[in-house]
Amino acid sequence: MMLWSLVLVPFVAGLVSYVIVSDRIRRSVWFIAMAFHLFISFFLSFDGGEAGMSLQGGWLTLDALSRIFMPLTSLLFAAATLYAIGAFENEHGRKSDPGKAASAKVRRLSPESVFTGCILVFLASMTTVILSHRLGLQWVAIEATTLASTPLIYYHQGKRSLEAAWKYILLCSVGIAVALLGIFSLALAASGVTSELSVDSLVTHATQLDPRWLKLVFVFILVGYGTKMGLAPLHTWLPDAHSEAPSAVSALLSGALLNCAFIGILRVLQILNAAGMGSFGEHILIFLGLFSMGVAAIFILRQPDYKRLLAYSSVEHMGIVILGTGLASEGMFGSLLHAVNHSFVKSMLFMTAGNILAIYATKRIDGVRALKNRVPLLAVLWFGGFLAITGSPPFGTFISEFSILQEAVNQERYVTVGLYLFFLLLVFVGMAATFSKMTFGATTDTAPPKPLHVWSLVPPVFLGLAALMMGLYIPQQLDTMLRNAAALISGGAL
Amino acid sequence: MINTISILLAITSLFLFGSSRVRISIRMVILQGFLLGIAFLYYNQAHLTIGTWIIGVSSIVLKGIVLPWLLTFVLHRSRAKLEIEPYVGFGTSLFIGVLLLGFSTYVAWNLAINTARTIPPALFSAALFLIFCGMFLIVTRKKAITQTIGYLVLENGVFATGLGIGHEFPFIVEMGVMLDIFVGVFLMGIMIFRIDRAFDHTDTHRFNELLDSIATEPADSAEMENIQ
Amino acid sequence: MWTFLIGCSVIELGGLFALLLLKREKAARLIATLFTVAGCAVVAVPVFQTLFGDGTAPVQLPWHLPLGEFHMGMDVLSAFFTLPVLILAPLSSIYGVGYLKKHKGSGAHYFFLNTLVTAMLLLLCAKNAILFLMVWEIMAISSFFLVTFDDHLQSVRAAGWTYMIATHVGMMALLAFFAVLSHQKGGFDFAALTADGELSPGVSSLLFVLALVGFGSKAGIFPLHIWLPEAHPAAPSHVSALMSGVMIKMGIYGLMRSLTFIGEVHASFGWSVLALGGLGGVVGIVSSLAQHDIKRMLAYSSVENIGIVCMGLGAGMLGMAFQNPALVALGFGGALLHVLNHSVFKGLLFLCAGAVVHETGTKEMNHLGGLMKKMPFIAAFFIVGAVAASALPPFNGFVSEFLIYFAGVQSAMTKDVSSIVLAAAVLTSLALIGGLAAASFTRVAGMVFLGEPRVPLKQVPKDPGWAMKMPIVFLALMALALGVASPLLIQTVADAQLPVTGADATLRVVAGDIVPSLNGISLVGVAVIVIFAIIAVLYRLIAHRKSVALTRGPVWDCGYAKPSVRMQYTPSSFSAPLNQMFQPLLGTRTALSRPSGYFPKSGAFETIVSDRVKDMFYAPLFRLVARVLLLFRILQHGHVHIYVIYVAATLITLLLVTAGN
Amino acid sequence: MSWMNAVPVLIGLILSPLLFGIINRVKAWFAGRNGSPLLQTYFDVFKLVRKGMVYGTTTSLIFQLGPALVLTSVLLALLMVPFGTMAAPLSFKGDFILLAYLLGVSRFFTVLSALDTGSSFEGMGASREVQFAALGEPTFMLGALLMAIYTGEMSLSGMVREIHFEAVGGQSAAVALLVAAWMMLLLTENSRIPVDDPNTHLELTMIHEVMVLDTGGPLLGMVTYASGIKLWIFSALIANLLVPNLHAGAVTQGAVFVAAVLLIAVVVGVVESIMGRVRMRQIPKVLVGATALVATGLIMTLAG
Repeated sequence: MMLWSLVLVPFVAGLVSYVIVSDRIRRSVWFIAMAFHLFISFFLSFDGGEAGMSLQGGWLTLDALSRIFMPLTSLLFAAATLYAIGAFENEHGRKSDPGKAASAKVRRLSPESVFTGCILVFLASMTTVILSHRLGLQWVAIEATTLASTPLIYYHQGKRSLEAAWKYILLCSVGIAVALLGIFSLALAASGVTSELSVDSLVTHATQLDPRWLKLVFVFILVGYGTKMGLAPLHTWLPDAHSEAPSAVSALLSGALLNCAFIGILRVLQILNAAGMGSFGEHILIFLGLFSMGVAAIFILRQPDYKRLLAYSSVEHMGIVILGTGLASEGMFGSLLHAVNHSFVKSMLFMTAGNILAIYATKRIDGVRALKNRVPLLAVLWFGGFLAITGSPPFGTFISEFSILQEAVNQERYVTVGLYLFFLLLVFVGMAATFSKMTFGATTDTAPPKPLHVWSLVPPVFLGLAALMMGLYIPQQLDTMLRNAAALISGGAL
Repeated sequence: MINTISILLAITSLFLFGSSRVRISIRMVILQGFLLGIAFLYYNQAHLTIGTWIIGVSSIVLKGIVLPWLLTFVLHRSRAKLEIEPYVGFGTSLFIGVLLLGFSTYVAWNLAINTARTIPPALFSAALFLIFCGMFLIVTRKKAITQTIGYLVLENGVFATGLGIGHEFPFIVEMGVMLDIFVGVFLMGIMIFRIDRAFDHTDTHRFNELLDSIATEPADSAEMENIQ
Repeated sequence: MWTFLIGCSVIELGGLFALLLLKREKAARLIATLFTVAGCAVVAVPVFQTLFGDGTAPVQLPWHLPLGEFHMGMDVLSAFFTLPVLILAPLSSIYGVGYLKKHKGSGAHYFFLNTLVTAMLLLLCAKNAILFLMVWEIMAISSFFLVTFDDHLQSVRAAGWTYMIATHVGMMALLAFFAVLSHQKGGFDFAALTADGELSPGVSSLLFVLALVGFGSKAGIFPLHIWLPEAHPAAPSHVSALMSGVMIKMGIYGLMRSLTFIGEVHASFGWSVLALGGLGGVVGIVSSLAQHDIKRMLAYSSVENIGIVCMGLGAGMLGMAFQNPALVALGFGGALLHVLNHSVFKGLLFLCAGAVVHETGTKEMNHLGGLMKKMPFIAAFFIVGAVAASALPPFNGFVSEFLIYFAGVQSAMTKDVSSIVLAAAVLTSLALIGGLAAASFTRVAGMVFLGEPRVPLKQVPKDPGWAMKMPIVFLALMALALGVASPLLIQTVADAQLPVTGADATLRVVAGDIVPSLNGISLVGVAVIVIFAIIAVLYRLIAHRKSVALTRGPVWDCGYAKPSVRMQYTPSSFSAPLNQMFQPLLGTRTALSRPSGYFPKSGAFETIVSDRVKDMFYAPLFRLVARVLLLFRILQHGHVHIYVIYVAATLITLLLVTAGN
Repeated sequence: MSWMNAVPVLIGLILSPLLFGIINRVKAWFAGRNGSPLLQTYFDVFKLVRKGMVYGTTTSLIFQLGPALVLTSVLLALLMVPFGTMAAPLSFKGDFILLAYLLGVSRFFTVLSALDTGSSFEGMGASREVQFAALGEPTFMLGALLMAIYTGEMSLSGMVREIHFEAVGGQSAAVALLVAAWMMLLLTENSRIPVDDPNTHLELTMIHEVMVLDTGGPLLGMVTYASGIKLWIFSALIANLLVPNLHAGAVTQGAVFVAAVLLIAVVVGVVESIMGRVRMRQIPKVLVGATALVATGLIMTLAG
């Protein structure tokens, strides 16, 4: 029953908060739902029943994979909630003080209730994606995440955010339609063998599934969920959507949503590995991974807008994750660890970007100077995030990127290693120029910046520390969970 | 029976290829909705349960009545009556439509893996043709509303491929798919409404404010200096 | 080993306290320096234990990191490399207390300074690849923040930026190096890595190239040195002293440690390092001759000294390849001793240059001059540093270069062709470098401190406070002591190279028979000082006796009516003949604005000095890569339709690919 | 340092100013003049030491102490020069490196005291001096390497004992080249005619003289005496190469050696009389030519 509550509570809270008028009550509803979700998911994952707890014939189960992503998503959601409320305060604060009114383009804000409602439904759908063991249900949930997140993107009602939202929904829906084709062909492949499309039954009967259809399934699912995950060349919506959405939403999009799409692909990979066709998709995955890193590197070099820069770095990191999955065995462990690290660091960076936007009121990099002197805490977060996102050691991303590199070297794929390191270097060069230009430099106006609401600063600091902790000391329990998940996906071939 | 339905489906999507007026395309979509609903019921008549009944009826109601109504409502409020000069002229798109029809029938017939038992080749070719038609509409038409229609046709095509194994899908999943498509199109409708108010046009061709392709000259830009 | 860890944590604690006391600058500086000095004292105990005593037990802590684990141990090589850190780290923090009086933000600065010192100490004793890489990057990051201390200047930001890119290129090479190495040898622990698993020639040369790029970019070996003359002048002087004196030696330490991993050293490795060293030395000293900025000139002289160290390393490696133990002992010995000597006299020079810049406010040598009268203390010790840097006898610079010379000549004794070619190469390049170094340092010392001030200074320069003077005096004495007491050191230097060369008894014997020469050198060193004192006293008695006139008159200027200060030789004109001679290496451009019109008001002539390697190789490469990448930008043009085509195209290509297999 | 070793050093100290006298006398003989007396340099030094001292206004302590250091380093260099077959008082493996660098010290401080005066002439002289010295160093080092390979010894005294110039045989060709190269080096380092003219009055053309333009009195005396010793060192090195090992008693061997050194002074005088000055731009080519000579010598030992 607990698992269903994880889905239903946020869903109901979302519907309810559509109608609540007063901000205070709605925020408290939102807060309670978030707290409940956080507590339950941590309680279930870390010391819930050892075996996968399934319910009602396996609709929702908590297996090794979801045991990692469930707490991660709810943690990110909690951070995003706090940040969003803090950002609203900043926004209201800004609107009220007269001096600023003229300069900042005051956009007409659709009522906050739509925002809260959608974000809670968004959480519900993400939870279903992570927990569902039925691929059909999983598809529905992923489609639901798209639909729930579209209104969040055009929350600011500007021309640019509308355009971004339109491209987002159109491209993702087309992608997911292709994924639906994949689900149907999977059903066709399993038509003789098992009736319902649950992962466990498919894995047990994997060998009897028709291999040719399985290949088709893999292609459709990869293209379908790949569009959702932002792999190049299907990534084109990601920079627009993530940069135009409010920072709390882009933090959630980059941090949590991309992982859900990744889980969709992993489920199918699990079946493929069980059917002994694991090595079939390897080359495609590695190619897509490297291609995404390459495309991201192209657009990161001399990118004028820092939120788009972070979006492209999400494309790059998803490329790394897919590259790791393609390398299997140790690479799988590296990619899962990288997905977790990336979520922490990227959402921290998006929140800090939001704070910078609140103070400097411009998304252009040239508009932001001498962050170090004006807002030291933000500068520390911003530059620390830069070091984390480019995989420098004290942070967790270094460990995961190095284990993926190690796996690529173990498999003597020297071309992949060469390209991998070259793209990482290109991304570093591109980002170094941008981040150092923003952090350092001299300022002329000595006016102290507008004080930020405390809730908009606490989550990024917390996430930054989490990323640092992941780099220095990964607790034993988390490590075993990651290893079990990797083993689960690669069919115990670790 | 199935052959007639698939032929009718093919004809309606051919119309979509050729029609320049949005009103006609919406009517075609209504027709497709009904056809698919009937096909679903006919196909699963062997093991008709309450669930399949509800799904069949709801698909007819949603795709045949509610969504087209919404599209017409949005059509009236946004002044985009005509689909004017799309990327590919109507004559040529019709010609491409025929080509696609040939291609999908060719693929359906000799992709003779074990679909024989679950999907008759005729329906499979119609489904493929619908998918291609949906994709084509999204790619070539400029008006936002036509793109929504294209998406709807794409979903119909995918739904058609899934006809055969409709009964095996549990009820919730089937209803979930239906609901998603409905909410999807509904949301697109609202957005067209908003776009129309914000941009006072719904021409997606002019949607290119978000881009990176301004190739800044490497030589003169300031940063290049400090890169050395 | 535990004492070592305690020492490091004390230093790091100092940094944290400095961070906490952000507001009270002076207190932060003092506390941080106190902790650094105390920490270094504590660390000195295990170091001397290892060098002279029986060594310390390694420490292995279960630190749960998926790949690596916390394994620290100190062997003789790392102990020897800790010496420069222990000397320069406390001195530069003390110097910093005085130097940063007028600057803001020294709380964070000292945090990064202490982190840098701790990172270097940990790096030297890291016995696990992952730990090594992590500490390496922390060292790079903390030194980046130190370089960009006064970041309000555009040049400092550009320098910081170039520095960050260079370190990251090195980091990429190191990642690949350790990945391939642990794949070949299995496991990340240094014990496993040094196990002599047989490496195929292809793999070992790949490893060597990666190590050379990775560690070479940090050490500033010739083709990868371009960041060094950018970063060091930008950093505050005590930081550039620490970086130039100690941090680039970590690259050399890494290179020697990688030799222990690669095991069998081919002759080609030795030749390449020797060639790079020689070339780097000559280019370094020639470029330092052409510089206008005093700290840039010192940075280039660091590139030259690293070239000399590489020549020693190259000679040592060739000795291992040719199984000539004498060459091995002398080559590595010379290199190691030069590492220590260079860190001492380069630290001294940077601290003195820092005082000059601190007082006069400008780094431009053409504007300085005649500081000897206003800042006698700094001038005197700068000249001491200059003498040591051009490797002249009484001081320590000469001893290590003597060892490398000796290695060259010793190798020629075997009379086979390749060793004579080696000897000729080493001797010519070292002699040329020696001559040019003398030219370069007489130029700096002469032009900056002697003669008359060329441009009137805003405020009258005076000698700095005791905080800045004390380290300078200590370093000068250290330079003299190392120069004179070299025979005592040769034994420790011979032991320090054992991890690399393998415990070979003959090394100890060979080192033994160099001792009489070193005795001779220290004898001559002492004799120079004694006889100089005697002659100076005699001169004083004769020339300044009562009965003789002692007057001051104008300097002979060919009877010119109105001599002006501008008529003096400037540093650029001093090195003009040599610059013209080495023009192909330097690529200096001249900008001339000719006086025009019948009554010309002003004309100007200026030489613009830039790094030839950077202009000919790196800048075009960067521009090419940027241009190629910008071509692909049209991918994201904003049209939804074409984005959908992308999706369809990927679907079709993947279908075709899967249909294929 | 037994009693016997002190004698060569004493002879060196006493006879070195004589060399200038011989050179000037040879030049005068060529020009048909009587020329100044042989001991002229001694008289100059005594006179200078007793005179008063005039310091330039811009000079600092370096100017006063520089020449003292120059003299010290040259004296110590003299200690290491072997005297015929008799070993030098201070000889160890690789002492030629120390010799070169001691001469480096003297050059370093001559240049510094020149720059201290702040006059443009002295700056010009210093800049030229530094350029030519840098190019001269490799010649000396390679020459020493050639001798080390040729004799298998690593200390100057050891080399001199083994080396002997027989008229015939491949080896001697290499030694001949070495002598020629070191002769060029002598002429450059001691500012003799082909490279620099010690007696010119035109400041713009001087190299060494201009650096001591403003030194007078006792300082000038010290500098002249130091340059005398320096000339003695170079001539002694070349003489060691030429004088064969007569296996006779130490006294006769010493006498022959001193005669050889004086003979070299005569040769220098002859060269100065018959040759004009090389243009300033060509001097680097001369020095690089000297290095090339030694390099060919090296290659010959390899071939031989």
